Amino acid sequence: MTLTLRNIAKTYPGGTRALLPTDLDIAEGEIVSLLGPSGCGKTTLLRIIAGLETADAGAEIRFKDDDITHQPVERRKVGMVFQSYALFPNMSVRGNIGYGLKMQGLPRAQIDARVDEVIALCRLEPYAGRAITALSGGQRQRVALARAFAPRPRLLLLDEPLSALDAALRGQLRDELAALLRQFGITAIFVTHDQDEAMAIADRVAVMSQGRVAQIGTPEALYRAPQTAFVARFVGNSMPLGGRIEGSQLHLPGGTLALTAPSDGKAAFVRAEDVRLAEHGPLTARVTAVTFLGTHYRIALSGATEDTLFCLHQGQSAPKPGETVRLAIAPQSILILSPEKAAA
Amino acid sequence: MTLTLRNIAKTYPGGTRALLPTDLDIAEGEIVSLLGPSGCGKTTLLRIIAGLETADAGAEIRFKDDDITHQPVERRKVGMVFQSYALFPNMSVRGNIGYGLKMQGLPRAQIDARVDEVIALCRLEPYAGRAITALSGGQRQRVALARAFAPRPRLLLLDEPLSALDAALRGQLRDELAALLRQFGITAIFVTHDQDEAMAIADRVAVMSQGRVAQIGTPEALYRAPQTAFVARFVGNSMPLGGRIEGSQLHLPGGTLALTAPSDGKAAFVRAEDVRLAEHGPLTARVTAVTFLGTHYRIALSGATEDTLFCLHQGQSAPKPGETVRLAIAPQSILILSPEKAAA
Amino acid sequence: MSTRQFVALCLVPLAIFALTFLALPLVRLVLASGEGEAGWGIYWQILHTPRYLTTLVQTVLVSVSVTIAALAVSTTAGLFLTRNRFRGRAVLLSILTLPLAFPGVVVGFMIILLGGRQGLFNAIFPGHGVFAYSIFGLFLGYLYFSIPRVLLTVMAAAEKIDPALEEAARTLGAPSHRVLRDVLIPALAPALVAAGAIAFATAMGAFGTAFTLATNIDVLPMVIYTEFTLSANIAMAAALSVLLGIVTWGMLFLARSFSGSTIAAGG
Amino acid sequence: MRIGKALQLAVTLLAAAFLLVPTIQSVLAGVTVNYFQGIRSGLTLEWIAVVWELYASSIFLSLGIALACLCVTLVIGVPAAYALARSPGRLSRAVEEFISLPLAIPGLALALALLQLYGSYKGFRMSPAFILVGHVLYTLPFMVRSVQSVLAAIDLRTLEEGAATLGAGPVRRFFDVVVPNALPGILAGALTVVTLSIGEFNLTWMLHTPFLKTLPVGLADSYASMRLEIASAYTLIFFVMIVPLLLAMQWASARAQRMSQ
Amino acid sequence: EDAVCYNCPPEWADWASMLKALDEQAGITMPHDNKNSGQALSQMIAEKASPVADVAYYGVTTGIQAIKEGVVQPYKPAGFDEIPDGLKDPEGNWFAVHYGTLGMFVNVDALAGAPVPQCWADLAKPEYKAMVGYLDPASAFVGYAGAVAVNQAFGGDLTNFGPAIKYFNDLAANSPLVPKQTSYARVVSGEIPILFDYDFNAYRAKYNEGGNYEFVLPCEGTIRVPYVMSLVANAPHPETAKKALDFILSDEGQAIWTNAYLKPARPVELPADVAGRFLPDSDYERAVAVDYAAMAAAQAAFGERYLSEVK
Ligand SMILES: Nc1ncnc2c1ncn2[C@@H]1O[C@H](COP(=O)(O)OP(=O)(O)OP(=O)(O)O)[C@@H](O)[C@H]1O
Ligand SMILES: Nc1ncnc2c1ncn2[C@@H]1O[C@H](COP(=O)(O)OP(=O)(O)OP(=O)(O)O)[C@@H](O)[C@H]1O
Ligand SMILES: [Mg+2]
Ligand SMILES: [Mg+2]
Repeated sequence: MTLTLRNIAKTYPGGTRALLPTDLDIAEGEIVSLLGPSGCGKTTLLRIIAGLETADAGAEIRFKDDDITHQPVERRKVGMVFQSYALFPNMSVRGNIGYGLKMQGLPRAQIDARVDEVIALCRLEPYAGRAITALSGGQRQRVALARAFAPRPRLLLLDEPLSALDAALRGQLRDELAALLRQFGITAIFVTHDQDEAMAIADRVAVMSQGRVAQIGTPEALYRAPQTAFVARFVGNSMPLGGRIEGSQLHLPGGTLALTAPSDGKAAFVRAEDVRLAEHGPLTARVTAVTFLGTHYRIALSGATEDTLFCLHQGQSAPKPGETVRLAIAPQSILILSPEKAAA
Repeated sequence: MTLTLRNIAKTYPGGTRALLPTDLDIAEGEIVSLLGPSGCGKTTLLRIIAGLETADAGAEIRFKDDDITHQPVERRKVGMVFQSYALFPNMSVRGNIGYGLKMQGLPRAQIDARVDEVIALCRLEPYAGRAITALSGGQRQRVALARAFAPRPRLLLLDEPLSALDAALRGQLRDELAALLRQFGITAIFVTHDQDEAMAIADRVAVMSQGRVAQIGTPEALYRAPQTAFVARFVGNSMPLGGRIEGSQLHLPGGTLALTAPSDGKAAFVRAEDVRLAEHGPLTARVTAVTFLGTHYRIALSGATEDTLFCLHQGQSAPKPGETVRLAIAPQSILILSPEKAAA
Repeated sequence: MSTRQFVALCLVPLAIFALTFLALPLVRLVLASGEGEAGWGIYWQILHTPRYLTTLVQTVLVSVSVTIAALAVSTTAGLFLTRNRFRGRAVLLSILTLPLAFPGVVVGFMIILLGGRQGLFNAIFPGHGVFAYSIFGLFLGYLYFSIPRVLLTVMAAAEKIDPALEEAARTLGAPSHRVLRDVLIPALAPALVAAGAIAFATAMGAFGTAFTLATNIDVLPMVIYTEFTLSANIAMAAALSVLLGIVTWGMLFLARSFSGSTIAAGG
Repeated sequence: MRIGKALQLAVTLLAAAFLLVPTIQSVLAGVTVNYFQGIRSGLTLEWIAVVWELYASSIFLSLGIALACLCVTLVIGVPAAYALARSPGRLSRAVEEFISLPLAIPGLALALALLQLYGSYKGFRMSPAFILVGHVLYTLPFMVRSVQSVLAAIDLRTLEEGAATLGAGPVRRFFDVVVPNALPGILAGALTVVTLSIGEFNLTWMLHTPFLKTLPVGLADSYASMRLEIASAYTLIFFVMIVPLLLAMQWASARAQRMSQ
Repeated sequence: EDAVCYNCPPEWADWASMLKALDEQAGITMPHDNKNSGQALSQMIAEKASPVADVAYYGVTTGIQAIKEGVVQPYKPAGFDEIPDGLKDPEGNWFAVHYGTLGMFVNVDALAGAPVPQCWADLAKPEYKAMVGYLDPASAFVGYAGAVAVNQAFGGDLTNFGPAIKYFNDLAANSPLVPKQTSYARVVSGEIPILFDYDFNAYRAKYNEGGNYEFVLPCEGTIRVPYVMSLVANAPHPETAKKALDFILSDEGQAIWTNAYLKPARPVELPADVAGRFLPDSDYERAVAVDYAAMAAAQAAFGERYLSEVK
């Protein structure tokens, strides 16, 4: 393992327990994403790794064989990309990118060569001499990345580096960023609260909730086998079905669904894309709203479950609001999770 | 027609031609969305209708039989919901909602009754007495709507009322807003640059581009029969295929596709969801990146067309980057548009 | 009434007042400076009278040194106070900003209490602690009222610096003094220029302090006052006023165009 | 790092001591029987009584002028700030620059200018209005800027447009929307104006007549010619008046600044 | 009734008592006013078109200049005739109200052990460093009178101010204080241990303030000068002003001066207890009168010279 975190916790002076004791291991060249809702402790964990925040007593941070728990930031050799980019407005693009190298005391010529190289890699040639203020958001993001890259950090930390951008640019830069990170084989931790972003970039995603890592795994594992209701909801947009489970049957207001196995005492979840309109389906529901979304219609349904149930329907037409429809949900697409975990 | 716009153009003092002469008709109770990229003139058109901006000479704005072209804002009886809400921070929720009625000089008791009514409709009872600063974004949005509703405007104008909200809240409020507008049968113009939002809310969508209305129609019509390449791209996320059309055949770097009809001199477009992996498909391509997006994989492909081609692939697994795959695109899913229009 | 008309109407009181009591008197002042025996040659005369020139130079020198000292002290204190939270910080901040509206006369008196014959320093170091009436006393007086002004401007600017900038520099390996040099000072530069300009302008125009200290060290405002009270040499007083006004306004204008408008309350 | 911090703290404390010590001395001197002999000579309120007898009228005059100055700057400054905020541009910048001249031009020069032009209108020259004009000149830019910065921060244009679409004309908008929302700026500006007016000396010294001595003129007077204890007692009274105002002013501008972020 | 006097400072020549008496006995309210002679005159010149002041009090030479500037008008109050010739303008444009003799006003306690100086020349000694004060000779009449006194003491005359300039330049090495306004209180409080000032101020401190004060008539000699008053031309309240001047020259008025150790302008007998408090007459013999008209004539030129030559 390149980076080993043991027992990392953080209580802020005010008493907020931002992070409960957490362990995490990251392999060489791996990209791990910290995904979770606002306030769950993502930034806190990242800043502790960077050395910008000190963890509560008992923590241990190892980098390969070095114990860096008490090393000051400037000696940790971690690169960091900030949400606000934190580019130095008083330096040009070149100046920013070369700053870390200058701090390492490299000779001028070597710095120049390395800066040129990074500028080329990040396709920043046209802007190299510009002032930071003369760059667009996307260009700034690339400079911030280049600046963090340049000193060849052992570990790159990125705190929501895309969240200040608008949606279109974000998608594009997300792909570029993923490509760059892989190209260099950089070990990186990427913080985000956007599920798509986390999945698109990371090898493994650590889903965080209220100061804990709720589950860590590949995007597919998280999506297909969420271990807690929180992960099911946050990563897969699953809807709780509610109702009552008796053996292999789920009794709902609109009908009864079959389950793959007896699951008494558990809770059932389903994704909107797994709810199908089926002429002879076991559930009855009333259409309350229909939205055409291009590739599909999103249909809001009442009466099937206690809450509104959504169905993503592909096809050339859709039922009208007010109509009554029948629905089917395949037993294997129903997620069964422990209710105590569902409380998380 | 309730609202008739003729020959509306706008040149800003600096010389920017924000709006080229535009005609638009809106029927009683209809909800029309102005959809387009940033800077295409949506806000300008809306503000001209409101009377907040004056159109270039020659414009005509009629409201039923009134010519309101030169009426000042405060007499036009249009309601407006601003992107920033523009709620009065010095007044309570009630104060804001009642302000328009107060300006009409209604007696106190009547104002109170009407405010109560609107508050109930917008489910704002718990917040009625609060200060504006003590409301969340979603609550503010509802107050802004209630304030614009209260004086029963002849026309409601909404300028990206949801864009200041985060994604989750936005989806929810979009649905609520659509329901409210329909419930009251309000004639409304809704500005947005989000395609999903336009489609979810409007009866008809006017797609704007560079100061013009490129196409106006129902969401389905725009999606299924875009008349320009711009609309195809902006509304349907269609990708230009490029290549060369000869008769009913489209020659691409990765192979040749069949078209439904001879289309020499035209341009071909396709949507990512219409590109399928098919063992014996006519196109050959190399996988460059695969992103797991939960419901599907997004696969970036090179070699099939001159640019990168994307394919949305549903299934339990996906090819790996570097593999070579074969693709099929059904002839009826290829959009054929005039290249001169494609330049728009 | 249209909005445009109403907005124009809102400017009417200001226009009347500023014309009557600012524009016209200033024009009159300029005219008055040319009404002496020397006519407009009075400005030439100023430039050729060593006494006026030395005074001008002395005034500028004192003001410049005060500006530099105030910037150094206030930047140090301001950065310290923005970047550290501790018990007593609020009190310290109040102490450092309270003298903001002390008139120059009061400040002069404060300096007498510190460095006069009866002052604190003379009590501690008898015979060696009298500095109130020297140019150093004047310097201290100007420093006294410049510190709060500069401090407020610097702190306002320091609070706006994104803490991530400093953190970014540190993750790139910069030690504290490099962070200060490469990040903090450049980020503060506009505020420092603005605050420095204000300190300079205030010192140039300060009259009350010199008046109270009643030293025989001449600064321009004192000379203007003397010209006015020495057989009412109004033309010379006016000419020197015009000169002083142009020099200080010019400095402020330069600074403002460099740094955008920043202003701290002051008397 | 540690040493750097200690040094910073030392400078901060030293600066604070430099500003605070003489004020304490002056407060003490104001209640000491004989400052030359020190506190041992005993404490007394006698000097304060003397000051009251000699200078009470100047204190009231200063308060009166400060209030009048506040009214005038409100009437002139608030609408002007609104107009300037509504029409940003080169011209507005020029107007702002012009009314800020009294901050750059020494008070003595301004006073001289006023005396030159209006000194011979005796009724005016001998009335408190003459001093008032000087104070308004000096404080007006503070009021305008304070209000303007708050107005600039609240997206005034959109708020007004909101009110306009609800049927409010320009005058209604000014009183319903502009003024209430500019209140933090108005308050901060008002406190600044009052504080500065009470402490104004540079202009007033030239503008006043023997019958119209303001507080700082009286202070200068007492520094020049009264015994140290009386001067100190007078300074003490000045502190008692000005310090609460200053604290309120700092609180109000902090609030206004928070608003404009 | 209100009237304005320019340069009637309460801490000088006991104007405090005089102003109080004016209020109580003549019903005239006059605010006290801290100017100096020069300031009073220039203010009157500046306000010539529309005067603020009704009466003015200043050193004799300033009074003479005031005529030239045309800012005063003749008035002969009751008792005018009793003022000796030479101490009044025959037309009544100015007239003396009291005399003073210039010397050194010393706060002995503030000398930090140094002996009380006896001569003008002593003051340049290092032991008096930063202890000497004199009012600005270019502005205040006391200052000018001091300059004339040292000038004569060192052999100069009203056409040759060289010795005075040299003296002040020597003194400059001792960092003197040069206030522009009356500084009685500063001597009393010890801020200025030695001030060029009049006997009356020094005696008032010596006998009325708790402390150790001395008046010294310097060994090289000094001058005595009258202080005069005028009615301002176009005074806003001429009648009140005339009443005030009448009062000041009346017996009651002159008595107030005598109680304040001032030698009155009219030959009013000094009360015995007061007379006993003055320095012996033998000392006063070193104080001479000068040609006040010539002194007035030389004032402006000397002021210029002082400003440009004394550093
Ligand atoms: N300096 C601080 N002092 C006190 N509490 C803090 C501090 N920084 C963060 N917190 C609290 O710690 C918790 C975790 O904060 P953190 O910034 O790590 O969350 P996050 O997951 O990064 O959220 P976001 O997505 O909003 O950035 C939150 O409750 C936050 O309010
Ligand atoms: N007040 C103005 N002065 C000059 N140009 C303006 C002004 N307002 C808008 N423009 C310009 O007019 C064009 C259209 O602007 P408009 O605000 O109508 O676009 P929009 O479609 O609403 O864009 P967005 O989605 O960014 O809000 C743009 O090029 C814009 O820069
Ligand atoms: Mg965070
Ligand atoms: Mg817009």
